[in-house]
Amino acid sequence: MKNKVYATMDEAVADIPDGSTVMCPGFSGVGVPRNLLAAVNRQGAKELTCISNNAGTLDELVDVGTLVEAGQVKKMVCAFTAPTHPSMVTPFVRMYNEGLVDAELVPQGTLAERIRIAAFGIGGFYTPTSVGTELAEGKEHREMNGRTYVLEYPLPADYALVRAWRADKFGNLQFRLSQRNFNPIMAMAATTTIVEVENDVLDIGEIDPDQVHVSGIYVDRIVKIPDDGIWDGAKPGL
Amino acid sequence: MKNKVYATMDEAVADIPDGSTVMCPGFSGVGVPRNLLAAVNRQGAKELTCISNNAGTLDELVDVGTLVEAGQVKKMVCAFTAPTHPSMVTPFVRMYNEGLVDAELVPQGTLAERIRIAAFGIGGFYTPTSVGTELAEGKEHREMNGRTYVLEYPLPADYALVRAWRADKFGNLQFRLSQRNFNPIMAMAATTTIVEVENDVLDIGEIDPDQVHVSGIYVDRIVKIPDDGIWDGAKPGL
Amino acid sequence: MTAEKTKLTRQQMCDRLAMEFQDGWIVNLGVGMPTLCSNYVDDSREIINQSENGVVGYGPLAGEGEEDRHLVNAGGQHVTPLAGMGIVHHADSFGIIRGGMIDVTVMGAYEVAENGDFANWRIPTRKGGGIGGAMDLAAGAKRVFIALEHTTREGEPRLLKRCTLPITAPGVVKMVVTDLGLFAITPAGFELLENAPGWNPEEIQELTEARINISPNLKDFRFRG
Amino acid sequence: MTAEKTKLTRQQMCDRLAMEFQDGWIVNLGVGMPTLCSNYVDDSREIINQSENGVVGYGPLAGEGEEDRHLVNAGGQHVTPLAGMGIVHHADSFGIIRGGMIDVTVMGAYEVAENGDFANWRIPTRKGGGIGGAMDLAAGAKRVFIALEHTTREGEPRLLKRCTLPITAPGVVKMVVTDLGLFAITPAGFELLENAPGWNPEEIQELTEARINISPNLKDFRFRG
Repeated sequence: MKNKVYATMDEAVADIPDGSTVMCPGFSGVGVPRNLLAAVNRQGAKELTCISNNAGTLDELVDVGTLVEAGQVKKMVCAFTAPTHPSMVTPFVRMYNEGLVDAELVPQGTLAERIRIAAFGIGGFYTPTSVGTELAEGKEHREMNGRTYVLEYPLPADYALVRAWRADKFGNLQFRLSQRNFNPIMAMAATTTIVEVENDVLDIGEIDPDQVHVSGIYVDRIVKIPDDGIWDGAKPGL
Repeated sequence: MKNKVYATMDEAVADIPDGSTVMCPGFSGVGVPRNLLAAVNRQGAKELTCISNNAGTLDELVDVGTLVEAGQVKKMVCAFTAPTHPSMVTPFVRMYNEGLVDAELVPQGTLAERIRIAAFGIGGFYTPTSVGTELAEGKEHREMNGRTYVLEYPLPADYALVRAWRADKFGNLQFRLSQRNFNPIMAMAATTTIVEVENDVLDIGEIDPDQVHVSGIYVDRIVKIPDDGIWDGAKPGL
Repeated sequence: MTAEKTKLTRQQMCDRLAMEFQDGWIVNLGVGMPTLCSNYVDDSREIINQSENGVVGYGPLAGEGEEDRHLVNAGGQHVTPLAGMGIVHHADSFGIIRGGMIDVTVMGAYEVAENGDFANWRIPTRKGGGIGGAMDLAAGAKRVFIALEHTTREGEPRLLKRCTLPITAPGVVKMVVTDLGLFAITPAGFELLENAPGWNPEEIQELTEARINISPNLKDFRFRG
Repeated sequence: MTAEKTKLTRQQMCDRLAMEFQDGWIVNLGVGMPTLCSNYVDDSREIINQSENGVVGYGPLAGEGEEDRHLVNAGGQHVTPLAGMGIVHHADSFGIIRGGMIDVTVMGAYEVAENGDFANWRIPTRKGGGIGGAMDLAAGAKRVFIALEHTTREGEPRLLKRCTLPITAPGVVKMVVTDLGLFAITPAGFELLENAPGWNPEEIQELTEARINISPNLKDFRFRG
């Protein structure tokens, strides 16, 4: 079978073309594929559409906001397009206000389910979320069993950049604690899934089949985070 | 917190009233809650609607077909209402042909997703499965992105009977290998979830949080399978 | 005897909402003020904290040096693992939320209306909005509790007849705590259940746009301990 | 030299389809005859077997005494675990299937039509039907291969202009093997790619309702080894 293990982050993202849609997981700074995002930043792909819970933070760490600030992102699809506090003016917020980047605002649970159905061949789903709000305007409504729902559509992507705790050479993945968040569903939804992994890539068979969080059938490329990579302040190999 | 551990299967199912909708997982004989089904058979609840992959087999083991044969089931919702071979005339097939039990035939993947969306508060979903077949007749069709889908609705239940490998006292569950099948989604979709478990009920904290297959928030009652229970031919406690 | 006129602190407000939590409840606390609810401890009951990122049953905030870099709550605070904790991915986490498993969600808000509407995601004078999981929680949780200051910094009321800002969900709020008291929202609108020390209902009404009904069992505000 | 006129065995039929599987393909084999595909071994490639019950990457059938009571394929046969195997629940398993991750599904059928329709779930003279995962697999897999006897026990053709039985999915079949040969289904209909030993295209056409196009590269049927 094709070798999925890449030596460097740069090689793993080298072919991402301008105009791609890229999924960027992570939540509250945990499970963010910072090494792959740094590589995409170096690689320079432009006109990207990025799908992510938020559009970057004020901290110095590499995240999707790094790509936004570098002008690589055409559009964000995310659950936050304004800061939670007016003082938190991220590069995205500044650029969005100036019209330099576009955005689609999606409730977080709808975002997650739209990603999941993109992976799973479902054409649309009805959610009660956002009914009665400005965000539901123009969306198709339907009453079923006495409750009103809006129709939401799949959100697929060309690439997913994923951060995992452990991976085997086939690409079976495990995540640790709240690192999981958007990582599994994005890994499953994208055409090409690229994973940065915190531990050494394991031999096939080293992960218990009952404890696989994402099947290797969804994973295309795997890169071990190097010791001098971005470790979120923890020691390598934790 | 409320004690969820019951001493016997009979106590755990004692209050299931006539007319209930009951989910019965299992696939090809693995992960079938045979001990709870035997207890429901003893308990005698009638007019049940049972949701299950199939409607029973020809073997002697207790399964949903046992309830059908006993006249406890009004309607089956399942993926097989005819035998895969004409010679395999199960009690269900005989009774269905004679009009003694009703049935709704659902493609297996649609069945699984309808159960999942019942758990997850989704009002309906569009699937390409069954489009162009007799089974899609009368269903709402919709073309999206050049593909035709049919609309399918949630399939909730009053009770789920579940077979698990390990459980802790909070109700966190683990399944082993193909035992998993419909068990997690049914456990999540039913109002009251009753679990028979193969190993001794563990203290809270004994299951790794990253390896919980069903959160205890979904589980209401847990019973250890006794040594003289139904073990599918394997030794107790395997 | 008249109590000295005191506004409630944020911790006192959140304590009061937390007193409503029942044994075994699954609770989702919004980022910011609502997280203070977890500081209220009542050993006679167990609360299951759920956060949007898929953690079910996390424990108190991690102390200095105790942080696990893989474990945070929805606000990004490091929390400690609690025995019985379980993890799900984001779609399954919002399955829990949308599926009605959350007994109560506590959120902050800019405004709450007597019809149960509330607004906490967008100020129309600013571009964009910050929804996060608020709309899913508001639509999915069994109960929505709101904690907010009774008036804006400029003294404008936040308890309104109708929200003026874009709402997060219609008609879902069941209970509201402000620095002036505890309120239920009933089909008849706001009902003052408990007043802050030294504040009489008329004084509270003056700082409120909506009409406030006074509970026949009006009590003094209940504090911790 | 003329080969002796021979009908293909079920194993030979399934071997031939299995020869089409490419390295790394994810394969779902239907219950019954199609499981014979897994008996064809080609060490130059790796095949990932997926079954409806959520097993991804299982191994060969378990030998006597080697069975794990928790591990079966879709047909209920005990299989062995293979290194790299992973388990998902039923909704996620059909997520794999519906989501287009299955490179090929092999199924049996009562009938196949030149427009790519096939029928394998219901005989209208009997009440009910047995769908299982067939409609999901047919709608979701990248390729549908069908293995079936060329005619019924009564000698009636199974390769038809149009299916007479209720279909499982419209227009999805890409390749068909029968006991008389290997066929592609193209926009022009059935195309005979390989004929069973001793059978010439005219003889095969006589047992077929649909018109059979003959491949310009018509070959002898390829056997194992």
